[in-house]
Amino acid sequence: MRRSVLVFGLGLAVALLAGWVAFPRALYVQRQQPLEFRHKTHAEKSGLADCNECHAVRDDGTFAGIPAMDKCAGCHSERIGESKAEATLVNDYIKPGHETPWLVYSQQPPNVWFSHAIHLKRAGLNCTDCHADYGDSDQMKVCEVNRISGYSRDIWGHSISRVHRAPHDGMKMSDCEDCHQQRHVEVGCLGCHQ
Amino acid sequence: MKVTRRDLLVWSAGAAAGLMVTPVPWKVLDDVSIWSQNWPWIPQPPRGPVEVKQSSCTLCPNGCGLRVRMVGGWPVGVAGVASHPVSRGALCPLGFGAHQLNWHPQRLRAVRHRGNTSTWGEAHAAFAKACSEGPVVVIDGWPGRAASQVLENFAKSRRGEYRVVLSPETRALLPYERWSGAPATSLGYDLENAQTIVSFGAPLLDGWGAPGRFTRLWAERAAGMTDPQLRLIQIDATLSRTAARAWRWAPVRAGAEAALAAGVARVLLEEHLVASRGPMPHTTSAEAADQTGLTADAIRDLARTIVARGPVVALANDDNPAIAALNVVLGAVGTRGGVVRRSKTAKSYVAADAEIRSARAVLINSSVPWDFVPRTDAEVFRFAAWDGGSSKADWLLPAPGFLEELTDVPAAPAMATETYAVAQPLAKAPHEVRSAAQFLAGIDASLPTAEKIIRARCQDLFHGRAGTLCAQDQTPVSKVASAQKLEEQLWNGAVWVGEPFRAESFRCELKEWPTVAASVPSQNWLSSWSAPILPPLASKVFQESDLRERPEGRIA
Amino acid sequence: MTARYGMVIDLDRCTGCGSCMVACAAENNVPALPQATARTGLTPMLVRKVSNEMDGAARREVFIPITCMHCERDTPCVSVCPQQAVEVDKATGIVMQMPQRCLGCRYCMTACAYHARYFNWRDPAWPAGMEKSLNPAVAVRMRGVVEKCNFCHGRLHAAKEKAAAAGKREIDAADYVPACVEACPTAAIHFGNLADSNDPVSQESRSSDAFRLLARLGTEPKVYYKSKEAWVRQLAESVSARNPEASREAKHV
Amino acid sequence: MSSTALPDSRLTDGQLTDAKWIPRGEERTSLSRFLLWLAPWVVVLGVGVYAAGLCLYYGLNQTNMDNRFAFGLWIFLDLGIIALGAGAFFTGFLVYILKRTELRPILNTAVVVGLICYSGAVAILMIDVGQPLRAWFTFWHPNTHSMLTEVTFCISCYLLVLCLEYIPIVLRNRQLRRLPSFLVFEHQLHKLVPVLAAVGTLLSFFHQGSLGGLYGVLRGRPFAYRHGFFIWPSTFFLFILSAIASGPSFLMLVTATVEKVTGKRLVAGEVFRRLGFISGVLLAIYVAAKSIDTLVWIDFTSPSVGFAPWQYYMHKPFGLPILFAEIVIFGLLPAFLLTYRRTAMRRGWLLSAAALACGGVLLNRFVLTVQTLALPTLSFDEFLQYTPSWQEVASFGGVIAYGVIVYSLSYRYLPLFAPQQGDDAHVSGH
Repeated sequence: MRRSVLVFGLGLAVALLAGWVAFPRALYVQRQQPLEFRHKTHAEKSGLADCNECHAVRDDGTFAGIPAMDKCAGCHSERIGESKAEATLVNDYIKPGHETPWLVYSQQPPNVWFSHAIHLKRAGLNCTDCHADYGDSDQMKVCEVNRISGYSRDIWGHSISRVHRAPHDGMKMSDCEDCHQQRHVEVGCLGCHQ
Repeated sequence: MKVTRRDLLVWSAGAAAGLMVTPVPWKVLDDVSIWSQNWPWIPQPPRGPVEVKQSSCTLCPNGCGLRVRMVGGWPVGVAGVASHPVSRGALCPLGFGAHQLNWHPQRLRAVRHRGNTSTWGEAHAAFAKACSEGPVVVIDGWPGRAASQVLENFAKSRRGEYRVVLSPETRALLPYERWSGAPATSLGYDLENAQTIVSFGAPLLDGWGAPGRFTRLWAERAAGMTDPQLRLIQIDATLSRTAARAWRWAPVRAGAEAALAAGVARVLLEEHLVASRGPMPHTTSAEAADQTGLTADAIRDLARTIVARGPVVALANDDNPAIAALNVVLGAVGTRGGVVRRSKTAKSYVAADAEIRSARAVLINSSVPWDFVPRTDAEVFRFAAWDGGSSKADWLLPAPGFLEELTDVPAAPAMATETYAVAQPLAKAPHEVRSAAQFLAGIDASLPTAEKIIRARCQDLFHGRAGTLCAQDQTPVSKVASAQKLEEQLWNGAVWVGEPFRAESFRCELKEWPTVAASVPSQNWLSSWSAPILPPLASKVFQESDLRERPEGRIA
Repeated sequence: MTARYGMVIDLDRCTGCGSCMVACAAENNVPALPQATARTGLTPMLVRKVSNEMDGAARREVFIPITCMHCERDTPCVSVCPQQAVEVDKATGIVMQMPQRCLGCRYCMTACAYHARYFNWRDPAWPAGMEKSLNPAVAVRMRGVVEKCNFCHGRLHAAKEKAAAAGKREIDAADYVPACVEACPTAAIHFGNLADSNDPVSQESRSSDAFRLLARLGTEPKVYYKSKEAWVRQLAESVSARNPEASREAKHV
Repeated sequence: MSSTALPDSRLTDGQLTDAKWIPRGEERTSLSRFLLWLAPWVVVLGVGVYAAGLCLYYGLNQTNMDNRFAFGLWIFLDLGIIALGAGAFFTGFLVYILKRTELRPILNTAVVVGLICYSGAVAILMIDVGQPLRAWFTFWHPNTHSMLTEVTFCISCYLLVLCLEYIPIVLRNRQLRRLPSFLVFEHQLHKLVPVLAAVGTLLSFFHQGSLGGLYGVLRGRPFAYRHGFFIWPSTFFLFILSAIASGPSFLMLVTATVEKVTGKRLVAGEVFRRLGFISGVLLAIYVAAKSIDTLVWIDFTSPSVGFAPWQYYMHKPFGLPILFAEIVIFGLLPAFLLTYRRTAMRRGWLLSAAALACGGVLLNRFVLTVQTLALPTLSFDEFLQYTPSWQEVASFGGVIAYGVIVYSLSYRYLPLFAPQQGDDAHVSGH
């Protein structure tokens, strides 16, 4: 009987270890950004302190997202500095006129309609409310992509159990719903889906 | 220690129990359903900023105004332009799916020579050789454009012939050209001022002319009214789409339109219901009744109804001279609300469907997808964006597709006023593609480019000081600052509209009631959709519903 | 803002051209599959040809555009859906269908008296490259889910976003016009807020010529029709209520 | 399998044999004959699984269902076999709650038949939905107003109950009994069975009802729409009644078929008559209720939404005869035959009547699922036809083959009809 308990416990322990430690690592594939971009450097050195200067809401209310290459070319038409990333930027993207294939951490699937204009202008939210202080970061995060669903890990959030999360960790539908509930903003399914 | 089977079982039980309290089963369940919501083989729409541009539809010579939504340099949707003076915001069902045509599986992407893939170089050599050996006939699917002028210049310079494919609306005007000398392409119907319209099978509400022109008029002045301001009387053998919505429908035997026109004309003349003195038809009332299947009384009532409220005009669906003669009797030629001449400068063309003899080669420029097969033994060079399959051509040359080339848009067939618009290219043409004008420029370097001709035409319009520029608001040309400004506005979707109709000396001399050769029922290609290539979404209307008959000869 | 969006379709104006059907399909990224038929196709907007069943000169025909009627009361499809993939939006009255939630049981299709719901029997597909012509405002559905008219909800999104960018709470009515309404060459389809008694569409819906299909089911559909012809207005009722003596033979035996 | 089955002991050593798995004291045919019996069913099952695989891989375009006929053969099958499977819960209810111990001999068969019907129905449902990978959303985002939610929850739970009821039967297998822990487990589970029967009864009542409600709530389909009590339309109650009326009849038919095939008398004739009587009485009540319901629907429900009932019956083959058949031929007639002493005493009459009763419930489910969808609602609709595709039929056949196989295996290796108590005494020597 004691042996049975031991063997049972062993099986339990192995499963727990595999499920809580190995599985989250195996589930996500890690992807590097094509370029090394520093938000902090840009905010400090080029005076682009306001997110809106690059990630603007257009006049028709749509969100520009990551700026196109011509915005970068405004300053980086020739190399500034000697870093390798700088050389890649200028030689591989700006000069041939290719857009940089940035990986977007907070990319929602095509069936989601999220309006930055409404959340910023009408609800008065700040960028940091959802994106934390990523705008002050000194390094690009590794982009982790779920092998099954193809979603960025930032959608589920870093914590695999989704307990004790930071308020801006996770952009799942339930996170949107929680915030809407707190603010008593009721929208139907197609309020956020398309 | 020996591991027994029992140990394995117990271990598995422990592992299974443990797994249930890890995220594995639950997260996998969740991720798998998310995967099913974003299956990688389901196409995704493009992302990016949306731009809205204006252009003109080039599917047929009516040139309806287009508002095009673009993402990433590609059209993602089209809509009508409400301020467009001709189409007035409307498009036909084919137009609404036209932005997908360039991706049609039948899109022609390489030069084809008798079923084999060839090159532009070989096509060029073959055509140059043919030109040196004998006369060349050039057939234009859409006359009056800048590109048409290039084609015509080329044909003339080679002592060849320039012929055009006439739209069904223009064909119906051919009798007036024969009787008055005014080219059919310069004639039109002043529908806007008519109060009674008798349509002999013309599909007025179903693909006749620019859809917005008559349907909007009808919707405003006739639809749902018991005593409409605009009386539409439809003569049709069966309850057509137009007949179903017309104020009155007269069912006649198929092919008896001429007899009915003669019968009506006889009543009008005998009862002095008309002021003019046209020729008396030979057909007696009894004969007319017999041929049409209507009673003599019904024909008399119809004649009286027709003239009850003028101006009145009769429309034919083919070049049936009896209906033109009826208009002469009705006094509806050269008058307000009748058949009018909108332009003094338009030329008379040779229709392309006549047989082509003693030509070395035939070059067809059919920038529209409609299929046209010439009657000829000569070597045929056909420019087409889509491989219609049925077109008998020795050479199939890939032409720019929908909104892929700059073109100007002359007045739509059967319009009462002159108009001019420019269709700016909005979609990137595949690099294998060349227009006929570009091809001919390779043979004859002295030919002007279409762009140059358009610029010259804009300058002519500016210096003419006549007409109005219609965009969101209307500006008389005399108030436009410069020719460049005018050109710019046309590029952005404005339409130049000529002076409205003024009664002028356009007369048809008709001594005798015309004899009608056996009437060939003509199909209006805009209403029958008898084209091998249609926008894929058009199948909603005839395949995924019973709204229309499946068009014949269509390639799936 | 609480609106009750609805339509009034003037059947006397409908010429059955089908522009609304194509415009709807283009706007909503509805595929045109070669295998699709009238019974397996996807036509969120469907124009049906109906006659008075007479022959000769007495024959009359009318074209009836059928779309989701956006039933306001006891909405049949909403109550039956097992997993809340259908709902009546509180703010707009639009009956919303969420394909990503749908499990494809098709119970809602059997519940709908108007047959205005369509199942994706196949995976959507477009010829190579044509995906570049899809409308970015609408997600493509996958096979195995039900779809229907959402009153071009993507356009409502755009209007809302535009209003928000301009600092306004209410959308400009001119910014929110469904594709079929915009496409109709005779302006037969009118779209507006039925809850606003000043809205022309609301007024039109109360005219004596206006009617709703199968109104006696009590589901309060928000798509109205109108016609001056009595026989057309009678099409609203069931066969029995329309013509009790008639014994319409079944077309298929 | 035939009456001339060879006793296991005659099998020579070295030959393939499953003798030691066969319940003690029971005679079963040779393994090779048993496998021969199974072979065709395995083929049918194989084709069914292939067809189902096609539907899952390529989607439901493999079926002949369409936008107007959104439900087809499969829903009819689901509703039909779940109604027939009602014998499982109802027998449990009779034995454990109402203490009708004379029905105990068929209890095991009832559980196996129930399990087969319910698991078969769930399997078909999983193919029938377009997105089975998302079917669990019903548990996560349930719409409590939907009859289908009720059905899904109750059927899943009841299937679990049936599995729990089936486990003790499986554990009574001769070889499995040798494991002491299994014996303890079985004993404990066995104590639970009355509780399970009670839970199963409750769950079954609800989902049989909500399967009826499924159609009764369809306001947009006046042919199916019914007024009701509280939130349940009248079909809710009619379905419960018709299911418990036909369930015992179906058990009787299954047992009689097994007796025929094996050539053995498995249960006493008295059990059949008892089942028949219960079935007959309930059927009579059902027919009465159904007639009242039909009258109410014809006179009030349907006209109140603008539909005259005659219009439902003018499309062939769905004329009035079908209503007559449902109520008289498949209702009153078997009810009479099952309860009238002189016919009930005759096995032939009894079984024919049971077959009619089962046919009646199937006809009722067919009318409600298929006729409802075939009938026009809009005045310009047409009456529609639908013919199932081979994939639909094959999946259907696969479920039936699955049922036969599971039952055959259960019968061969488990003591389905053996006395419950003291069966240890029946040790036959080797």
